[in-house]
Amino acid sequence: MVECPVCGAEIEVGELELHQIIECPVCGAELEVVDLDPIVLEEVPEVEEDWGE
Amino acid sequence: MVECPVCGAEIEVGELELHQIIECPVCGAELEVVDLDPIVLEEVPEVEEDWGE
Amino acid sequence: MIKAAVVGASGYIGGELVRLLAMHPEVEITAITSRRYAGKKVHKVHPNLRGLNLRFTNDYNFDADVIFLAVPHGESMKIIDEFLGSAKIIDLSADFRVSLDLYKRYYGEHVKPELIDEFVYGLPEIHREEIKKAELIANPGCNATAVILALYPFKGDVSEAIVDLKVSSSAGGRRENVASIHPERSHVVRVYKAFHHRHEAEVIQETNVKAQFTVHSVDLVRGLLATIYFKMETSEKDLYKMFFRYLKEPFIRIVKEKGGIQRLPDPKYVIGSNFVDIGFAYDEENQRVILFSALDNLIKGGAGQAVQNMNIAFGLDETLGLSYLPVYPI
Amino acid sequence: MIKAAVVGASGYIGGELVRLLAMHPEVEITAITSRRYAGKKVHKVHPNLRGLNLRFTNDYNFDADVIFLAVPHGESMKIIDEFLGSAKIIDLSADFRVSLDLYKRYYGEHVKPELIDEFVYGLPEIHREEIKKAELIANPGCNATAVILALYPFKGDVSEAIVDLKVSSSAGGRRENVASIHPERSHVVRVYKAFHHRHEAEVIQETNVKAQFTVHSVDLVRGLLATIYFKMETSEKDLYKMFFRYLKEPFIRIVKEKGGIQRLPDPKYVIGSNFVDIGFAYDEENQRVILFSALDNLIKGGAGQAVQNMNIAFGLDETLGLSYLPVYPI
Amino acid sequence: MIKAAVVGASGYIGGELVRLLAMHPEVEITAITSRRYAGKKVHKVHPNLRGLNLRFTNDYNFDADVIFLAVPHGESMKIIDEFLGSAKIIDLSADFRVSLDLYKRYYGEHVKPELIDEFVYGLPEIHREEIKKAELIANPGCNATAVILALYPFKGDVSEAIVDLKVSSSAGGRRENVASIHPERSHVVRVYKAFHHRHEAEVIQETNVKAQFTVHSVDLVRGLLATIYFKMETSEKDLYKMFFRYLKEPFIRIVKEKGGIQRLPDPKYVIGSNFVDIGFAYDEENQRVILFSALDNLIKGGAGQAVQNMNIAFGLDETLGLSYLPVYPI
Amino acid sequence: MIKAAVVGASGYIGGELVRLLAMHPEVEITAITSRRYAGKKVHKVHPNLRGLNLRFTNDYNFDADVIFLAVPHGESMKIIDEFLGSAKIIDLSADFRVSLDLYKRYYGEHVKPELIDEFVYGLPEIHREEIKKAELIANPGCNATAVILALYPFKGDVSEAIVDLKVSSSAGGRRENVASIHPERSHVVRVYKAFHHRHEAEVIQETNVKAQFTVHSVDLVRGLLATIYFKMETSEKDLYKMFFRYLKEPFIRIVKEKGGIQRLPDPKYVIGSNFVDIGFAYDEENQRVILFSALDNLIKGGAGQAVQNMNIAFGLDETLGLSYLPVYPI
Ligand SMILES: NC(=O)c1ccc[n+]([C@@H]2O[C@H](COP(=O)([O-])OP(=O)(O)OC[C@H]3O[C@@H](n4cnc5c(N)ncnc54)[C@H](OP(=O)(O)O)[C@@H]3O)[C@@H](O)[C@H]2O)c1
Ligand SMILES: NC(=O)c1ccc[n+]([C@@H]2O[C@H](COP(=O)([O-])OP(=O)(O)OC[C@H]3O[C@@H](n4cnc5c(N)ncnc54)[C@H](OP(=O)(O)O)[C@@H]3O)[C@@H](O)[C@H]2O)c1
Ligand SMILES: NC(=O)c1ccc[n+]([C@@H]2O[C@H](COP(=O)([O-])OP(=O)(O)OC[C@H]3O[C@@H](n4cnc5c(N)ncnc54)[C@H](OP(=O)(O)O)[C@@H]3O)[C@@H](O)[C@H]2O)c1
Ligand SMILES: NC(=O)c1ccc[n+]([C@@H]2O[C@H](COP(=O)([O-])OP(=O)(O)OC[C@H]3O[C@@H](n4cnc5c(N)ncnc54)[C@H](OP(=O)(O)O)[C@@H]3O)[C@@H](O)[C@H]2O)c1
Ligand SMILES: [Zn+2]
Ligand SMILES: [Zn+2]
Repeated sequence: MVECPVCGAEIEVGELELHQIIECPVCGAELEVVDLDPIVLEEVPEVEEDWGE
Repeated sequence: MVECPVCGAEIEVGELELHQIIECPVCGAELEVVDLDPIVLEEVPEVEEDWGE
Repeated sequence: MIKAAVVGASGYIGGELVRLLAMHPEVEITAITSRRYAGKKVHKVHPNLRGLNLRFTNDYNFDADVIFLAVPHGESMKIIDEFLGSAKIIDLSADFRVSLDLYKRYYGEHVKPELIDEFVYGLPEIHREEIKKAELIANPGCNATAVILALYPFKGDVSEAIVDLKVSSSAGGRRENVASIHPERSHVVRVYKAFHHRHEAEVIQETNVKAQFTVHSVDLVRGLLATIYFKMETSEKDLYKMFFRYLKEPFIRIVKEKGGIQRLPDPKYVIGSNFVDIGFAYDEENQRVILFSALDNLIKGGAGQAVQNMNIAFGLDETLGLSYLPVYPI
Repeated sequence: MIKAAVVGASGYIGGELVRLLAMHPEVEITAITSRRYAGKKVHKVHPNLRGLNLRFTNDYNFDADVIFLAVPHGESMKIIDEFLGSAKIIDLSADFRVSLDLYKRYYGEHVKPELIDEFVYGLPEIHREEIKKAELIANPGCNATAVILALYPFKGDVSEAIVDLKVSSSAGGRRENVASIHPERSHVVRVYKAFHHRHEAEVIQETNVKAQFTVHSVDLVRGLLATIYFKMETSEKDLYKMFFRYLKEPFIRIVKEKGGIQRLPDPKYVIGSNFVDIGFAYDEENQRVILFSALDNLIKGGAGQAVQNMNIAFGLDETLGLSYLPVYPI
Repeated sequence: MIKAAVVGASGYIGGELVRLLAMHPEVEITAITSRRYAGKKVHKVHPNLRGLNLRFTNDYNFDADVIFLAVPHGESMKIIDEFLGSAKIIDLSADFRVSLDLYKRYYGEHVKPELIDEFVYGLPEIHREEIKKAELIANPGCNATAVILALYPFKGDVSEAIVDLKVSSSAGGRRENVASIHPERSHVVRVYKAFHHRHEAEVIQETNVKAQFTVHSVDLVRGLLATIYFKMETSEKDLYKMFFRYLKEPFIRIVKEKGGIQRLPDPKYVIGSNFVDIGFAYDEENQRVILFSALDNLIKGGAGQAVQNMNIAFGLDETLGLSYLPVYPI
Repeated sequence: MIKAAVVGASGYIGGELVRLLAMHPEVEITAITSRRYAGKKVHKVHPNLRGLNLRFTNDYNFDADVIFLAVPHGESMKIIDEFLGSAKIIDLSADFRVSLDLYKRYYGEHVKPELIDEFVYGLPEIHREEIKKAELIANPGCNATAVILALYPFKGDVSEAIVDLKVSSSAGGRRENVASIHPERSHVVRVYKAFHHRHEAEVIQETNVKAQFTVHSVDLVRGLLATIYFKMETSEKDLYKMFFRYLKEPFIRIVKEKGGIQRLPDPKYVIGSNFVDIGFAYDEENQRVILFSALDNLIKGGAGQAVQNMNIAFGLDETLGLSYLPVYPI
């Protein structure tokens, strides 16, 4: 069980590899495994598209 | 069996009274019984609404 | 300054007349009438006109050199006696546009048949000389203007045509009607009239073409497009030549591009202006000519053309107060 | 099969009820009423429903297990005696939604005050247990549903909020009115109500938040968006947690994307469905929470929620006949 | 359960297929493909589908009983080898709809000419029996479906017709293009194709009528109306009879009312459904028949018809997962 | 005659500048630039301008008294050196509107910081005197113009406000983008920016109000409405007085009616004009002031205001070439 850094949900995770991308089942955020011991997740940055208005 | 004067379909009708209004099951027209022997049906006039364009 | 009065100023054509006349350099508005809104400021009905110091009246005792009748068809002929003789009259209704014969065929009984012949049909591109001297002008219908101007070069060569029209909601006037409320009237392609539309009468009269109109209401507030179909052995080049006659017309633009996305007329390109845009295509395989004609129904199809007629009838430059470029995108 | 009757079936909510009930696997429609269209086929008013063999009646002597009242507010309380006791009643008007006190403050006099307390407020996400046993259900308003569901997690923590609403034309019903005709109602952002909108009453009652509604009519036929503002010291993460309570709700979707063009709720994404989409943002600099709540006013804001209430009150699966995915693009 | 895959699922037809298949009681979606969005959740492109647990892939190694190809025309024939033999294929592009001859005349070179004859033209109302046994189905074009179904009863009696089409923006697909951005594409009646539109080919093949299409883009997101004109000596009554053949068709409705405001087909009345509404008028004076045919281009004009074909080809009830009543008003 | 050049004339602001300048009695257009369309006639991009004899160029070697820069923000500062000194410059981008500090907070790095202080902020109602003498004018943003003019009377009295904006698609420019295509951008109430919108910077600078903008894209091509909320102890009467200062302003109208359907500002009433309409309401119960401010983003929000600035800077009557009444209904 790890806490999602975006929404705070407790996520069940299996075996993880460093730099693996997982998705939070609650908020849908894409999370990168940046450390394994203990497990640290970080949100993958995504750009807000700007269509200019 | 009477012919619908609007769409020409053969309509099954039961007992009819003079001036009764029936509806053609095929084209949906409202039909008035204007004669009984033999049965003569006539379409009930309806106005086309005009919203002016 | 020409003194102008607008009868039926609370409607859409009336409102557009007030807008154009208020910006016209040679016009002073002396009266705007409405029965429902008498006493109210003009912006209570036409919120765009806030700032104009005008109030509706229902008193017809006004001082005017020109009177625009912007009332529904059938109403003009009932009230025209009030105004006859006092000023030039430009009637925007259908009451005096066509011969008694055609009127009866398309509208029914006429209560002022004796007046019909005294009216000039106010399509400047065809009747300019008569308009110059006219006291009574019958302003053409919006659909009719678009179709006649497109078909006129073919007068004599073509005897029948199919006219598929796409029209906007303002053509129906500012009237309550459940068919016109926004949830019902938005996002439609509604067959308003499958055939025998009244404006056919004007086309027959002016071009001798038996045009069959099929009119569709589309989701526009302003503007219309007429797509016109007829058989003819010709070529694109010859079609170009047919329209040369319009080269000097200030309010007709021929629209025919080879490339790009905007090759042919679209009402979107004339909104807010007095232009009618006309284009054409020739389907050689089927020997069919296809004409496209677009205008703003409230301007070239109504109030703008009425002002154009006024300019001509009063000896002013025909384009005065009308040289607005269309607003785009809109 | 549940026998259902729709009173006021010629209106927009009535039409949507007929549509949903006709597709519902456990319902048989036994009567649809209209005074104006009595005797006419349903498709004369609702052209989408062509093919259904239903005719309007004005005879209230029908056989039903559940009766939906889809008449204007103020009318339900006048006619309800006709139906009391004969069936479960789901009233879609505002007549029995709020306490007498709030009713007087926002609407005025009530002619059936003694009945108010017998009604359950039909917002399933909050009152599911009471609805299960209810005989009389007051279906929430469309704006109120959107706002209450967004604010409910903050009940107790927030005392006031600004609610800026953007609503569609079908919310006004199928009624003639010059303000609603297409030329006037298209392309607007019209201030329909600057403050003290009646749906505030339901929000106060259900969330204890003094919400100030400012309602704008926009160019949509269906759907609405509520944008809700209030001050609060919190964080995005904590806001997520507030909404965890909705994770199991079949008709609530939390919409909050980091990237892409569709990051937050938009009525466009729920049309044709019973979903309410809720999203949020936190402006840390101003310590302001911004909530967004979108729904289809005729479904989750009206007829769909009424069917959801019926399902619950009759012990059916709550989602029966309501699991339609939104239609997109539209 | 039928296992279904959608290739080109990020487009509008693809999205609609996913929506319909996800609600279909006998289907399980096993793959949805996109090159641009591989790895993303389906709701990143189709926000209505939030809640479906589906992700785009670009791996064609999936397990399916039926594969829908929803890629642009010209692309299907390039990728079809990947899928041949593994499943029934329903191709929504134009690649296999018409004979090689017609293809060359309207499209150009074909890279898989040998496959054309193996495809059945998937218009159930005409080719139901062949579809039952088909492995390869070419789903008709949206305009073609509307026109063929209206003209089919006249096959043999009519040799040419004018077809004036009014089409929505979703027909152009989910593609960037300056001509399609909102400021340019709103409020248009734009001549998209003056004549020789590609869908004429299908009409010629299926009805032997040399139809001349003139296609106008109008301000709709979904839906189309075809107005069809031809000369014929007949009567209203005889026209009714022509359409008796469709009385038992589950997805064809004949729309022809005498009164009211909604007398003839309008795309507004079929949105969200698999219906095609057909109506007619007879202009006796001009001996001209006018047909009107309306449908939702993404459903009966595309994804819905494809599902109908799937139902037939797999021996299911033809209407399964397709009996949605149109959403109205919208 | 003033010689005017428009750089970036193929965009929406550029096109509107050409339209207004072509009708301006004291202006001659000497150059219109575009890189993409160099050599093409102006009507290939702006179909409304058919008839103007103008061609795009990409040669900056033109003769002009005033140069309008209508290029995207970030681009003006890159190309401005080409033009400095040769003519008065009116920049419509955001590059020189705010102090370097604010610029960094809202936009990022600036490549011409030394020029910022030489620019006058071109909001005539506030900076008329400085504009008279200005060589370099930074034309305000469209949202900023609406909000600043509404809030300016409260400068000093109000420290923070919520600004809920409803904006049209032309505000996004004439650029391809899948988010902007018609099927995606129609019928939306899309949250474009939940908070921290860039135009906040101008509001802070000009009014000292910490405004929090939440910007929604709505289904309009032109126009915007800002709804502004803040707490204040006041009264309707006092609010009227706050706006007395604008009584003589030619382009500000105070819109506040008791009855009727059009009581408060709506972008629909200003389209095609240089007006900004401002209205207000006071919710006594909540002690909240609500301001409404509407304008045409391409005119008072862009090109019209730029022409107004030109008029002032060249000593002309401020309203010259700008006195167009709005087009309505539209
Ligand atoms: N809309 C178009 O696109 C268009 C284009 C070309 C020509 N036309 C023609 O222009 C005329 C006006 O059309 P519209 O669209 O502006 O209609 P509208 O919006 O319905 O306006 C009609 C006006 O006439 C007034 N009116 C009605 N009956 C009257 C009567 N008996 N006496 C005096 N005033 C009366 C009404 O004012 P009160 O009720 O307030 O007195 C209203 O101001 C019609 O004849 C129409 O055919 C319209
Ligand atoms: N529209 C929405 O988005 C929405 C959402 C949630 C709740 N609601 C509520 O739902 C109710 C209906 O709204 P609507 O938008 O459908 O209104 P509507 O379109 O105006 O329909 C009203 C219906 O009520 C009938 N009716 C009116 N007075 C009646 C009376 N005294 N006795 C019997 N029938 C009567 C009318 O039928 P005839 O005149 O033909 O008899 C019509 O069918 C309202 O209370 C409304 O507040 C509406
Ligand atoms: N729109 C209509 O109303 C309609 C109606 C009937 C039939 N159709 C036909 O249906 C087909 C799809 O139309 P649409 O409107 O949905 O178009 P669209 O929105 O442009 O979608 C096209 C889809 O095809 C995919 N694609 C393009 N090239 C591909 C390739 N070489 N290999 C694999 N995938 C490819 C695209 O996905 P990625 O780029 O993400 O891979 C996208 O998902 C067309 O053939 C059209 O003629 C359309
Ligand atoms: N749209 C509005 O409502 C609005 C309102 C107020 C202010 N503004 C501001 O006005 C400016 C223009 O906006 P818009 O909406 O008109 O944008 P647009 O439609 O995208 O037009 C941008 C124009 O700039 C040209 N351009 C782009 N990069 C250039 C460069 N590096 N050098 C020379 N020309 C370049 C483009 O022409 P080519 O690519 O053809 O050369 C095009 O003509 C922007 O700064 C915007 O913020 C816009
Ligand atoms: Zn999470
Ligand atoms: Zn019949």
